[in-house]
Amino acid sequence: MTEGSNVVPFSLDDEDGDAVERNPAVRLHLAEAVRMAEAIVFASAEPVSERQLVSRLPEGIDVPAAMAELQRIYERRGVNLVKVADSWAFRTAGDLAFLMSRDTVQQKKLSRAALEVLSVIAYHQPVTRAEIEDIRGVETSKGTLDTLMETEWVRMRGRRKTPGRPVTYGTTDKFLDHFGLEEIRDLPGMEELKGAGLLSTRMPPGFSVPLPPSDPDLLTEDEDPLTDIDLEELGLLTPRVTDD
Amino acid sequence: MTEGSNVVPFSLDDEDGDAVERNPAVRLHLAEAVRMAEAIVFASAEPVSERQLVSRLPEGIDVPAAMAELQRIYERRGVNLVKVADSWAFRTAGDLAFLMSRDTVQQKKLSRAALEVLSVIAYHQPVTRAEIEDIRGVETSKGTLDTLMETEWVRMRGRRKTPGRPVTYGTTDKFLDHFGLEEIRDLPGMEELKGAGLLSTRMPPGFSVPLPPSDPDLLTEDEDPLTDIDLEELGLLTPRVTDD
Amino acid sequence: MADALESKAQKPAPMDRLWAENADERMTDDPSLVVDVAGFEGPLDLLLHLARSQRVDLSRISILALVEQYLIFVSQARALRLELAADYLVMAAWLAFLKSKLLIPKLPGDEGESGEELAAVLQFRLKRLEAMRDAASRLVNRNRLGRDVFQRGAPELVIIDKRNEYSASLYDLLSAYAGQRQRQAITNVQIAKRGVWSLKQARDILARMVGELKDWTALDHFLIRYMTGPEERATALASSFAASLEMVRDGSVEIRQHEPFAPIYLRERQSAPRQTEGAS
Repeated sequence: MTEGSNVVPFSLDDEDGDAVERNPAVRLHLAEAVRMAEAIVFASAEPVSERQLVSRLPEGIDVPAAMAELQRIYERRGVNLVKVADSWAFRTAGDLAFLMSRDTVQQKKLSRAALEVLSVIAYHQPVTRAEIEDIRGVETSKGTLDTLMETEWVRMRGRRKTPGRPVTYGTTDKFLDHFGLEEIRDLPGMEELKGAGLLSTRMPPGFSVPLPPSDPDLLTEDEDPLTDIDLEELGLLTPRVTDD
Repeated sequence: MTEGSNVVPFSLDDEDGDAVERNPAVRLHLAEAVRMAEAIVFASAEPVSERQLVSRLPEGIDVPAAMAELQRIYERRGVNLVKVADSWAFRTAGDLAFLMSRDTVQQKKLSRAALEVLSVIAYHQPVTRAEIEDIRGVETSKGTLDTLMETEWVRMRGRRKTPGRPVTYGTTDKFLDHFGLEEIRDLPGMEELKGAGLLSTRMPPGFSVPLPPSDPDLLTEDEDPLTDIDLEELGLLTPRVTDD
Repeated sequence: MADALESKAQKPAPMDRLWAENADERMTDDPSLVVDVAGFEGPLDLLLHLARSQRVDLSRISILALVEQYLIFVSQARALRLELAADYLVMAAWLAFLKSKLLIPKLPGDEGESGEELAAVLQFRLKRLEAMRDAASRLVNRNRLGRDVFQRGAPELVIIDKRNEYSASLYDLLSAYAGQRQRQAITNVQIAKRGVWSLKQARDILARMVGELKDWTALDHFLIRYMTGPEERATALASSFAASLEMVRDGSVEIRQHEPFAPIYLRERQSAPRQTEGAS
């Protein structure tokens, strides 16, 4: 934006009188030093000491004067330049601190295990917990499935029509939304995973990546819908109070 | 320092005429919004989306106007306000690179092949692996695309509506941020290359092999609608509180 | 224009400097390039390099001269017995075809593109590749975040509430999927049964059989009965031979062989110890 601009144009307020140098060349020099100090303090992870500033700014700069000027510039802004012991740092203006606590969402990364289970559910849906275990070769902790349910990317779809009637899992519309997929079939197939270098080109014969169902909302023939009673059992619905 | 000061003292430049509201109450209101936006964006290392600003600033604020004003204020400072896709971020001024380079964390250098693939993806997006191969005249190794996706500069965008539905690749907001671009159209030489017909995957006229249309904008029609999805990062940054 | 290209051909382009330090890496992490004689990225890259040496605008290069140069390059490489990747040879064949088309004027009845049309295609591809090269170099020479331009070093974190919002990219998801499927597939392969006879197994088998061996018997003869398949033959022989030597040592069997590679005979030890031969 200001690339290559060496002219320093922002005005030093003359009304402040004494502190500001009258000699234009010296003023220009100081103004450029102020810009430099501003960038250095901004980019630093720690408060920057006056000594560090002296060593990084051009020689002959009156660092205290430059910092005083910078502090003045930021005095009434949304961000202030503050001095902490002998060092300088930018901080949000005190009266705007409320803005910093308004954001109440914690960004969490999914654990490796959760990502793996999620991806198995996405590709192999409808899939039961035992089947997930079979594909992954490790047991799935309850916490992992709970986390995935909390993301609202995974849902219980129904029950498999096999002994024990295990619950089947699948993905939700939120899942599609989050990962930018129009439909579940847009998940890359085996060839594309290979092409992207995610899967070795030399997989054992018989290895395949399933094509997810075209309409994941429809129950398959070997699935029963979840009933209210199922939901109660799974703790997803509060038991109905029967009046006695 | 400015704790508790609710008066907004910094001057809006009247010379800018039309853009600046004459009504003092409105001006005060906008000026305070500018301070707030400044605090929010300054506090974050990552770009802050316009949507997030809308949700965090008082209702009824003209966010684009406030950001334009803030950008103007920082235009010639040591720190600039830059736009990255639909987000805003403060970055040190480009002309101070000489001063800042000592802060550089050693970055992994991209191989020549990776760099070339990156620019092919950037300029030709959405582009499939076969098209990248056609342009470079050599197969893209699996590791190269993988490396680029790891940098988070490149992502899978969608699938081309052609037989085999190949995955299309494009760049991310992180790419824009890293290279200091507001949008893809700002890529160096983009207009000239387009004008010279060099961004087409099609061969010159008279060569009648059926290939995708020459206008890169038309290519998106060849893609599944998931091309239109917002860059995932943006969706993640913005709290979804109001969405449900 | 010609001047600009000339200087480009003489001193290394900005990208070359940038790439120079990666030259070694390329060879290792990109197996398809190993046979790449002079570090070219495929035939098109080589052609572009040759075209640049003509020191004129790409629109004005002589395609015929370029084709000649390429064909000479390939024949020299072969004379030096350098192995060229198939891509280069395919290109050579195509260029030879192009050359013949360019030399022989198109006849009215000819099917397909004329030599000029094919040459234009080649020219277009070279221009496009060169444009991408230049673009890449302009791109990487921009002010880059974390190198020339910096973000706030000490971001101020917002106060966090209990609500969690999870994030993961499609790439995270796909690599998690591919990674575990691959791991599983490979683990399965390793688990597949391996037909190895342990020394102990072989010895147990021999010990159980030793009572039956009143007379000299070829080792293979009775081992065959225990072999479940030809793939186990080698390991069964090796293990049981080693086991039989042990049994000779502790005096439970006798062993003999007439000459190297001849059948090995075994029998239960007779009351009077006998000399054993050729068991080494």
